[in-house]
Amino acid sequence: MPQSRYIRAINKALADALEADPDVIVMGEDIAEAGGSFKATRGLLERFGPQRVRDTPISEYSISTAAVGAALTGLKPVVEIMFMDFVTLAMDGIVNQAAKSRFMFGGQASVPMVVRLPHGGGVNAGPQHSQCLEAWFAHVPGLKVVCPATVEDAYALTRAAIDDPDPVVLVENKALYALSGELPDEVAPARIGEARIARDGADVTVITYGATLHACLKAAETLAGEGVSAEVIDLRSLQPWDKATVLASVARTHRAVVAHEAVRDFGIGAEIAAVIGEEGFDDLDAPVGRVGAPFMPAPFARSLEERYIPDAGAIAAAVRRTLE
Amino acid sequence: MPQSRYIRAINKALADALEADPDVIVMGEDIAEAGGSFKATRGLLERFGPQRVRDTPISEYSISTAAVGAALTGLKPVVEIMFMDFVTLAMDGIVNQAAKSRFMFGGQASVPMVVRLPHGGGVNAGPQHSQCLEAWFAHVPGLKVVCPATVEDAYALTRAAIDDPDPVVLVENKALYALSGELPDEVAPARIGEARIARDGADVTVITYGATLHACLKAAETLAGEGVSAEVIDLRSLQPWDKATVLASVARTHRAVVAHEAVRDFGIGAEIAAVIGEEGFDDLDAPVGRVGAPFMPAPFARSLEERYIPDAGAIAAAVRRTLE
Amino acid sequence: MAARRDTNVDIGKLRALHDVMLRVRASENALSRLFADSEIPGFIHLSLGQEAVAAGVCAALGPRDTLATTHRGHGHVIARGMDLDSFFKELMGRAGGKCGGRSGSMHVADMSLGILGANGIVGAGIPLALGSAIAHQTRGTGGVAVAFFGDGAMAEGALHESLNMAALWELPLLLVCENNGWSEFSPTERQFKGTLKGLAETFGLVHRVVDGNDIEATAAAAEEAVAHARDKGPFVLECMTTRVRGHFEGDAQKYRDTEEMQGLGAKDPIARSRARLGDLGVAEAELDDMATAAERQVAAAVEAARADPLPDFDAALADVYTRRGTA
Amino acid sequence: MAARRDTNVDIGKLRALHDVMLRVRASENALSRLFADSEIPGFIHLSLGQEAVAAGVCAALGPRDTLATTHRGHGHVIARGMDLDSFFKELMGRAGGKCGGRSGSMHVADMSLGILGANGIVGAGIPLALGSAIAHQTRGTGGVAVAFFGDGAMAEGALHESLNMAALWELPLLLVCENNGWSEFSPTERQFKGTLKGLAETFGLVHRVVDGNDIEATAAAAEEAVAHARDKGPFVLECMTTRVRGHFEGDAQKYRDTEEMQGLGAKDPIARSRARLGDLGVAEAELDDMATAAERQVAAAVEAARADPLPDFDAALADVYTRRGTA
Ligand SMILES: Cc1ncc(C[n+]2csc(CCOP(=O)(O)OP(=O)(O)O)c2C)c(N)n1
Ligand SMILES: Cc1ncc(C[n+]2csc(CCOP(=O)(O)OP(=O)(O)O)c2C)c(N)n1
Ligand SMILES: [Mg+2]
Ligand SMILES: [Mg+2]
Repeated sequence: MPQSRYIRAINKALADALEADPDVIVMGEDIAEAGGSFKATRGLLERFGPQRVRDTPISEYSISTAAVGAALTGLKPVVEIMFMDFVTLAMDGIVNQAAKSRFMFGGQASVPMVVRLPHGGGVNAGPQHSQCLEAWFAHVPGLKVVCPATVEDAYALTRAAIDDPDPVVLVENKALYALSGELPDEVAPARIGEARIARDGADVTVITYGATLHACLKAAETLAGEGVSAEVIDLRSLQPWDKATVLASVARTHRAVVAHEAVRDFGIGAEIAAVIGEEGFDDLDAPVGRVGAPFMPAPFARSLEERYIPDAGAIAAAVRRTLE
Repeated sequence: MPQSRYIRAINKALADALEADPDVIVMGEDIAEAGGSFKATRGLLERFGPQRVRDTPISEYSISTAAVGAALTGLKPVVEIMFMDFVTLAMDGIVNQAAKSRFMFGGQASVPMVVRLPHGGGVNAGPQHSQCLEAWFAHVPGLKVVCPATVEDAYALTRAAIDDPDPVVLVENKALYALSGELPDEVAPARIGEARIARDGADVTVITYGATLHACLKAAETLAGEGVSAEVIDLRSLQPWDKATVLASVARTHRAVVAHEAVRDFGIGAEIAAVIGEEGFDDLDAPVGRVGAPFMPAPFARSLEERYIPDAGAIAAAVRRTLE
Repeated sequence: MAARRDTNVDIGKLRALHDVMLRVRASENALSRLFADSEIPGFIHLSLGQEAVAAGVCAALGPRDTLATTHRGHGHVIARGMDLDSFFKELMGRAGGKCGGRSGSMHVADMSLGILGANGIVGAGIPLALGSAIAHQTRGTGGVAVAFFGDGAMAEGALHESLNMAALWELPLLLVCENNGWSEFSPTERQFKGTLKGLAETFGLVHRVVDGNDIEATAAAAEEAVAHARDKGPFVLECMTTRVRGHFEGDAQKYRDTEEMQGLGAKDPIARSRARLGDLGVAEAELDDMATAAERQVAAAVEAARADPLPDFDAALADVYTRRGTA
Repeated sequence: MAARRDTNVDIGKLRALHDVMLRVRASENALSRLFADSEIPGFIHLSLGQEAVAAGVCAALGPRDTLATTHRGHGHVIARGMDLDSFFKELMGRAGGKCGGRSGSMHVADMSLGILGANGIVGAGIPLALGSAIAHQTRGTGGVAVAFFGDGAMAEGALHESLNMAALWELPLLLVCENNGWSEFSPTERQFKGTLKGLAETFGLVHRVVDGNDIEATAAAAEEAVAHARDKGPFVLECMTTRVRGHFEGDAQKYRDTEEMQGLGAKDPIARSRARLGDLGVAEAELDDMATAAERQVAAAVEAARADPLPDFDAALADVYTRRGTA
């Protein structure tokens, strides 16, 4: 099976989408000539030209809102915001325009656009270049939010996001860009909203997404050595999220832990834990554990960031607590 | 006891704060000459002059970021963003600058600023003038978020927010502006983070904030007629929030419902329900119920908005479900 | 100011423009009454006194062109040809509204006419139209995108960012500023120190200012502007006009001095075009009939709206996302 | 370009400016090596080739003045007088860093010197400084606020919004654009169609352009600019300068042609000021000593940083909010 890096899978997905549909365009800062700060768009300018692969000025607000106008006029724009942290400048286009247009206009139009938001830490980029803000978007009716954790999903979910008629926030963890994994020549199309059981287990369900999936799998390995069989669910899509798969698993394991890199409080895990607590109430033999970054900005120093980002140890510990 | 309207209480709090501390200033669109779109700042220009009460151009991004620079240079700015919906343009100043400066600068400085964000519907203002986005801010380390539900708190929490050394997001529900209630001449100072038991009860704990408090009290009244004694907790502060008071109440009632006007999914209620489910696991006799707006943009038409905003009926129904 | 062409006036065309203005005027007057009688939920911003900008600019547009407007967008959508029934149903919050009664005055849109919506966010229409122009250029539609915005919106960074990208990419974009001198309750000169001319020229863009209450001058300038945007790239048209009513209905405008208010009559675009048509030999009776006809159309639309059912909640809830196969 | 004053040069002053530039140069060179040896976490943007802007502007500032800088802010904070030990400790992520090692290169700040921080958000320093200027004006401190920003940042709407408010309120604000021709990997002319001069003048503000690699001209222009900002209001100073290294360390700059790179040597601000001091009779040996001294100071700071402990997590976690009685 052919191997690829995560970033190459995104690059291939963008290229294939541009190839497949002349209405797909890509816009962002230094994404054309330079091929993108993380090289997600390398080679696209040469293949598809400056009209479909546009280097933009540093104008996040207008770029994201322009994507909405472009989508309402027949294009399928893919916008790269270099770091998710900068989306603070692009919220209006995403939240007040893209998310609401279909509803506001009585269903006259859809807004088929994608906003790519690289999030996460691990590279000592500090407080304004490491944030995980996906919970903001999951709270906004009209948006979809996906977060690929594997190389294959980097391709499949990017394609699915572009093909989707509604605005999709595509969250990519920077620490995964170098990840290599299998990328079949023919990737099965992903359905947004479908989770994947990344590891089968019987004793506890660990629900996660993005880079934290790998920490969860590592934790599951450790726990297996202790005789604990953890099922690991990769949500893949956060809005909508796959309640059915999660609740079915918890109905079997009777225990759950939700883990993500984002700050724990008021994060994605809060909604998941609340729903499990509500709809899975009678299934639970222990409180739903939550693992996430502590309530502080992402720090810079190695000694600080190491402890800031939830690791396999923290996840395993949370699982053990559910078994006490 | 003297009566006041909610909006007048905010106005008085601003005036008293301006009077008490020469470093307090107020900035916003049409807040000076016109006294504010909702009249929260009426009369302040005349009393405190154009330097401390500034009419700004329509430039939300720069206004909110300027407030941070002003706070770092000795002022205590209070910024009014006319509708919370427009905060999409002001996120960077609040999230990347105000919230993080103290931490980023190693504690060298605090950022004593307040951002006033009128939220909520009920006036058929439609999708871009009715949103409740407070969950975004509660997820951001470095910010505090308060939401007064009563006339007295409109005064007390506004004063507390201005006196606080850290950035505070002050969320006001537009539908409460006309509310009248008691406003003592000497209002006891509020402590940010302290909830208030608005109604004592024994059978179920209803946790809420802002305008929804009044729907909850109405629901409690109805339920009392059915022999159900509901305790109603007004959180008052969402970040930090008063875990101790909530958990102590649930330990007595063994049942809980969280209600707010914001969209339910990924809202404030998710965190509260998750924490009750985690830390109050053994106390719960029923799943924690959640009441919030459905997952759709705030609609305009009366027939739509009436059903969109959670009312006493919806809250009472959720309470009854916890008693089944 | 763009020259007023007195030679060989096309009376038919002027009559048509006058007719559009009458329809906008009648609609706004009806809305004012309906709002006072609380038949209109929420709040509405009327374009009374600004009808010539809407009529003049929209007359210059072709079928493929698109436009994004503002919170004060009634005139633009009516002048663009929006069906009055679905317009009034929308503003009155009825199921038959073009947007299903979900969004009302501040978000009226009609995709079949390339109307990308009124907007509740000041300034947002500018980058929205910028993006629409990107689509016209990339897809080779030959269309032009128009952004209407007010003078108060000039303070938003979106204008600066969009002027730059429009210039950088030579987009088929027409920026129309309706300069009515007011930003809510404040005169814009107390809020904005720059000039639109200066900004446009800094980015190498053509800027024209026109008397936006002179329908002939505005229509002529708009024709030049749209042609330029279509063939040569971005164009900035600044229309000096007058806000007659308050910022929104219910605003008593205590902050405006009587002198300014009294001057508005003489500037009224419709009185002026009516006089002009009279000079050109159109009979008073005929002009009266045009006005009455417009009012009748509006009255009929209001009646239709009143008779229309209220929107269904579950239908709205089911339409937040596109159901596959429906978009 | 601001005139180069050849009459009665103040050699002592020029020597002092040269000395500051040497300290910045030595620091940046040390950081480049430390980064290559991965002794610096994260990424860093060096100001090599831009030292004269930092030295010239900061020399014109008084004790009450404040400044906000960018992601490329090392020169500004060092020229402002930041202690090298706490600077290097911060960039190397040590407990003794001025910011406790919590934020590194992109957020260095020193409140005791009115340094409101480097910034990871392009353009944000402009409204930050605007707000600082509001504070100076309102509190009557007599201080001036300075915003450093790059040419790429000119595309952000924040510049437009801030120019307007600065003009509207006649704030003591100095906007310093370090125009090095590059925005990351793209020449700024491919990103920005406007001119800073045009923008400033549109808002009625004074704009000067100066050779930012000529320390004397830059210092002179900065003195005029700061005085103007303090007494008469906003001033926009555009310094034409050169980015010698990549956008960040590790950037091989394949996108720059050799001709441009070769031309950089002749433009080097430090070589130029050194030659100038030589012309004015300062001995080569003395100039060498100045350079060695700067390097020694930096080497000592690096050693101190290496010896410094790593930041403690719990201490950081406890400092997200102000503990009452501490702020
Ligand atoms: C981003 C944003 N800020 C503020 C407002 C509130 N607001 C609505 S209209 C308006 C004034 C706009 O003035 P102008 O652009 O001149 O348009 P006009 O009302 O004169 O037609 C303001 C401040 C808003 N709707 N959106
Ligand atoms: C809001 C925002 N957008 C994009 C970036 C990524 N970025 C960092 S520096 C830079 C280029 C800035 O160019 P310029 O302002 O000329 O400064 P220079 O690097 O030349 O000193 C960009 C795009 C950012 N940090 N913040
Ligand atoms: Mg106006
Ligand atoms: Mg540059």
